[in-house]
Amino acid sequence: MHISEGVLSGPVLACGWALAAGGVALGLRRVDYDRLMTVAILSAAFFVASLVHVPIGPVSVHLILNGLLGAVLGLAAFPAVCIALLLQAMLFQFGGLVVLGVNTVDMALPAVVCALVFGPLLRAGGKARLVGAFCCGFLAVLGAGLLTALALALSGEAFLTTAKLILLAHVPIMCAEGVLTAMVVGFLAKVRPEMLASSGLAG
Amino acid sequence: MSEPLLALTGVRYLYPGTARPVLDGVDFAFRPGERIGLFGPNGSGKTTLLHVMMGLLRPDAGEVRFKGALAVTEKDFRAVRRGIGLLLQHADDQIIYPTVLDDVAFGPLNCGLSPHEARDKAEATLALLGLEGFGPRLSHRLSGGEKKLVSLAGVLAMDPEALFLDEPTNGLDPETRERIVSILEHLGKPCIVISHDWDFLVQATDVYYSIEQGKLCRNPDFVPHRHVHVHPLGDHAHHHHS
Amino acid sequence: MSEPLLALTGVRYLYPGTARPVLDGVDFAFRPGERIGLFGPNGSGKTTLLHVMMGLLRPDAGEVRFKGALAVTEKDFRAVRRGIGLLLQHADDQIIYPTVLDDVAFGPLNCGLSPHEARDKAEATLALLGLEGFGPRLSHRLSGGEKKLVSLAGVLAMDPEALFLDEPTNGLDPETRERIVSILEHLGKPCIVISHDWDFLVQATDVYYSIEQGKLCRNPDFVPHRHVHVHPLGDHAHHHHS
Amino acid sequence: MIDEPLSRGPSPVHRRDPRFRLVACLALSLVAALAVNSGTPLVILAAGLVMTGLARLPLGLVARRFTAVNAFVAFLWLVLPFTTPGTPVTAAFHGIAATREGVALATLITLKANAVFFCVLSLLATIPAPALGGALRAVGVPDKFAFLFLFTYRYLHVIHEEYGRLATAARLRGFAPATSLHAYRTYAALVAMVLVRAYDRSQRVYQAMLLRGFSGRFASLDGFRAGRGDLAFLLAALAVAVAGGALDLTFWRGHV
Ligand SMILES: Nc1ncnc2c1ncn2[C@@H]1O[C@H](COP(=O)(O)OP(=O)(O)OP(=O)(O)O)[C@@H](O)[C@H]1O
Ligand SMILES: Nc1ncnc2c1ncn2[C@@H]1O[C@H](COP(=O)(O)OP(=O)(O)OP(=O)(O)O)[C@@H](O)[C@H]1O
Ligand SMILES: [Mg+2]
Ligand SMILES: [Mg+2]
Repeated sequence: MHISEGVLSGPVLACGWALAAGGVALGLRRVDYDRLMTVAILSAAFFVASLVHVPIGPVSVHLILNGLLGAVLGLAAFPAVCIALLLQAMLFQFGGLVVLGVNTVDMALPAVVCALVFGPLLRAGGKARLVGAFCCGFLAVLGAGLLTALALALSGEAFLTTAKLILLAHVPIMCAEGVLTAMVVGFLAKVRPEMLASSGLAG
Repeated sequence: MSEPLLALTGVRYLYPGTARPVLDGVDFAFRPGERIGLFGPNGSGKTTLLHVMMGLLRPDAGEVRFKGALAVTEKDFRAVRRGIGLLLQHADDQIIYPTVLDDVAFGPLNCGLSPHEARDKAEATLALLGLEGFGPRLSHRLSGGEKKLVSLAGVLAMDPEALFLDEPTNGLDPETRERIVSILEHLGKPCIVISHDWDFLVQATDVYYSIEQGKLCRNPDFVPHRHVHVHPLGDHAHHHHS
Repeated sequence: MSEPLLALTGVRYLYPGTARPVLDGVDFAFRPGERIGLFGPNGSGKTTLLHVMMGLLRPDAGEVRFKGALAVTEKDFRAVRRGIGLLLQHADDQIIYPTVLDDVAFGPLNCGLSPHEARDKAEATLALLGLEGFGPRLSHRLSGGEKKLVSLAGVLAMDPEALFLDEPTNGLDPETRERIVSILEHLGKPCIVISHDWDFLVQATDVYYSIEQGKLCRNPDFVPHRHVHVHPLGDHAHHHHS
Repeated sequence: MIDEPLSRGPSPVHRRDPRFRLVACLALSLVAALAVNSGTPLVILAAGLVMTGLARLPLGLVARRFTAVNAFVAFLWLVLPFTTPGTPVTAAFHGIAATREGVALATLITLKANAVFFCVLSLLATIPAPALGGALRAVGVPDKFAFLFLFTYRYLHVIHEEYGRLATAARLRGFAPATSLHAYRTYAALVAMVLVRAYDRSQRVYQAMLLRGFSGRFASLDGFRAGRGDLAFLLAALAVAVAGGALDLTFWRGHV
C-alpha cells in the first residue's frame, strides 16, 4: 500500500515526515546496539515475507503483514518499515524519498497501535490469542488503508473518490491478512513464544 | 531396455545474469532400477541438474521427458514431483511445519488425501524410518540427524517411484549415515545421489557420473580401486566396507 | 608441560528446558602447540563444548580458566575471545557486513584499531588467504567456499593465538578443503577442529577426542590404522594422504 | 535472488560520490514533489532523463520499472479528471464529465511522479546499498538507523534465499497455490518458518559478533573521498533544483 510520488500536498508530506521521524526516533531508542542485529534480521524477514504472493480467489496479492510486524517488533516497527520502504525505493523504485515519511506512518502507526492494544491478548494464549492476532492483522491493514485515504483526502478534494476506491480494494486483503496473522501467531506461540513476548522489543 | 523414467535431451541451462551455461547439452536417461551416484567439484552443476529434472529450473534448450511424455509446464512437472521425491541438501529447508506430524502429512495432503488418511500415511512413514512417536515433536528441536530423517519421511510419505538425494549425508555422523544407507537398501527404489562422500556413494549407488564442462559424463575412469587410508581408530569414527 | 591456554574443570552444561546435561563433568586442558580433533555423533555436544569455552554459554557447574585465570564474567570472556578465534559452522552467520572489507575489518575495529589500521589489517589478512581484491565484493555474492574463507579471514584478522573450527569443511569440495588445510598448516596455530570428515581431521590435527555421555574422552583406541577402501577412480573424487 | 543490476556500472553517474548523489536526489525530488506548476517538474524530469541516459542503465529494466510506477498514475487518470470539480471539457455521460482542472491535475501528477522516478532511478538506485549506508550517516541520519539499514540489507539476501528454498520444498511436495484452508495454513507456516529462522539466526549472528570482540558499539572504516568532478556534479544538480524552485515561486506569486 503505497502512495506514489507527486500526489500528496506539501503540508501532508511534511506532516508525514515529522510523525515518521518521531516514530523512528522512539523506535530506535527501544533498540540498543545489542539488539540491533535481531531487529535488522527480523526486518529483513518481514521484507521477504511481504514478497509472498497469496491467491485470494482469482487474483494474487502480496502480503503486507504490518500487524504481525507490530506484534513481533513493537515500536521498532517504525524503523523497520522505514528501512523496508527505503530498500524498496532503492531496489524497485517503488515510491521515493519524499513520500517515505507518509508511507512509513501509514504502515507503522496502525501496527504499533494494534500491538499496544492487542499485545496482552497475544500473550494470553488459546482463543484470546487467536482473536487478538486476527484483529492485529485485520485492523493494521484497515488502519493503513484509512491513513492512506486520509493523506490523499487531505491533499485535495479531488482525491476523495480515489481514497475510497483504495480502501475498498483492501477489504479482501484485510480478511486474508487477519486469517494469516492468526495462523502465523499460532505457529510462533508454539515454536518461539519468546518472539511474541520479548518485551525488550515490543512496545 | 526399459523405458526411462526421466530423460533429458540436449539440455542447456544458464543462470540468468551469468555468462557460461552450467549445463550445456546434457543427454541422460534414468531408468527404473538404476542407482546413480553423481559427484564432482563445488559448482559443477550437480544440484542444478536435479533441479532442472524436477522442473524447479526450466532449461533454456532441450527437453525433459517423464515416462516418455514431454514435461514443459508447471502442471507437467507436478506429475514429475509426484513420481520422484527430491531430498534437498539442507533438512532445515525441507521442514516447513513446526511439528513433525504436520510436516510429514503435508505431501499426502497436497496429493489429495483426506486429513485422516494423511495422518495415517504420515504415521506409517515415520514408523517405517524408525521414528515412532516423533509425530508431536517440534521440528526445530530435532538434532541434525533426526531432521534429515524427518525430511526423508516427508519425501517418502508421497510414495515416490524414485528418489533424488542431494548430499544426504552432509554433516551427519557415521551412525546416522549407516541408518540412511540401510533405509535406502530396504526401500530398494531407483535413485540418483549427489555426494562428496565416497564411502557413502559406494554403498548406496552402482553407477557414477560427473559433470564436466556442462556435460554429464559417465565416469570414464571407473575402476574399483584400492586405496589405503591411515586413520585413527575411533569408537564411532569409521566403518568398513569391502 | 606448558601452562594450558584454556582449561575446563568439572564443567556441566544443561540447555534450559531440557532434562539431561549435554556436558557433565568435563575436564580438559588445551595447551599451546596442540592440534586437537573433536568428533562424535550429531548432538553429542561438540558445538556446545566450544561455546562454553568461549563464554557464549555459561556452565552450570565447573570452571573455565584462560591462561590460568578464572573466566566468569562477560568481560573475562572478552579476553578469551581475543586470544582464541572461533569459526562458526555457518559462514553466513559470521559475515555480518554487506561488503567483504568492512566485515574483515570488524574484529580489528572492535579491538581498538583506528579505521586506517583496521583497513590495512583487513587487506593484509585477505592477502594472506589468497583473497586479494575481494575487499569491495558483496558478501552475498560469494560462493560457499569463498564465504568460508572470508569468515576465516574475519577470525584471523584479530590475530588469535589459537583457533577453534566448527565443521570447517562441511559441504566444501576437496579443492577448497585442501586450501583450508594448507592455510592451517601455514599458520601453524594450535587448534581444536570439529569434523565428521576424517580425511580432513587426519590432515589438520594430531590428537583426537570425542564426547561420550557428557564426558570428554581422549580417544583410547588411537592407533594409526590402515584401512582399505574400494572406490571408483574419479578425476576429482579423491586424494591420497599417507 | 534480489538483484541490483542498476547499482553496478562504469558510467559517469556511477562514479560520482554516493553522498552527493543522495543529496542531489533529495533536493531534486523535493522541488519536483512540491511544485504547483507543471513547468518545474518538467525541468526536473528533463534533468532526470539526462542523468538516466548518462548512467547507461539497461533499457528493458528501465521500461519495466517505468511501467510499474505509471500503473498508479494510469489509475489516477481514470478517476481524477472526472472527480475534480471545474469546467467540463467532455460531454457529460450519466452526469459525469471530465473537467479541465481534473485533466490539469492529472497531468501535473504524471509529470511529478515521473520526474521523481527518473531522479530516484538515476541517482538513488545507482548507489550500492553498502555505500548508501555510509552516505546516510554522512548526511546526518543517526548511526543506529544506518547500521540497521546495512544489516537489513545484508540479511535480506540470505533470508530471501532461505525463503526460496522453503517455497521450493513446498512445490516439491506437490503444493499448488489455492484459496483454501490448507493453502493458507501452508503460507502461514512458510511465513512463520522464515520468521523463526530469522530470529534463531539473529541469536547466532549476535554470538558471532561477540566472538569478534563486539562490545556494544559499531565503528566503521572511513569511506568517501570527493573529487572535483563530484563537486561540479553536485553544484549542477543543486542549480537545477534552485532553478526549478524559483520557477515555481514565480508561478505561485503570479497566482496569489
Ligand atoms: N541462483 C544462481 N544464480 C547464479 N548462479 C548460480 C545460482 N545457483 C548456482 N549458480 C552457479 O551455478 C554453478 C553450479 O551450481 P550448483 O549448485 O548446481 O553446483 P553443485 O555442483 O551442486 O555444487 P555443490 O557441490 O557446491 O553443491 C555454480 O557455479 C554456481 O555458482
Ligand atoms: N539451543 C538449544 N536448546 C536446547 N537443546 C539444544 C540447543 N542446542 C543444542 N541442543 C541439544 O544439545 C545437544 C548437543 O548439541 P550440539 O550442537 O552441541 O551437538 P554437536 O555435537 O555439535 O552435533 P552436530 O554434529 O550435529 O553439530 C543436542 O542434543 C541438541 O539437540
Ligand atoms: Mg549442490
Ligand atoms: Mg555442532
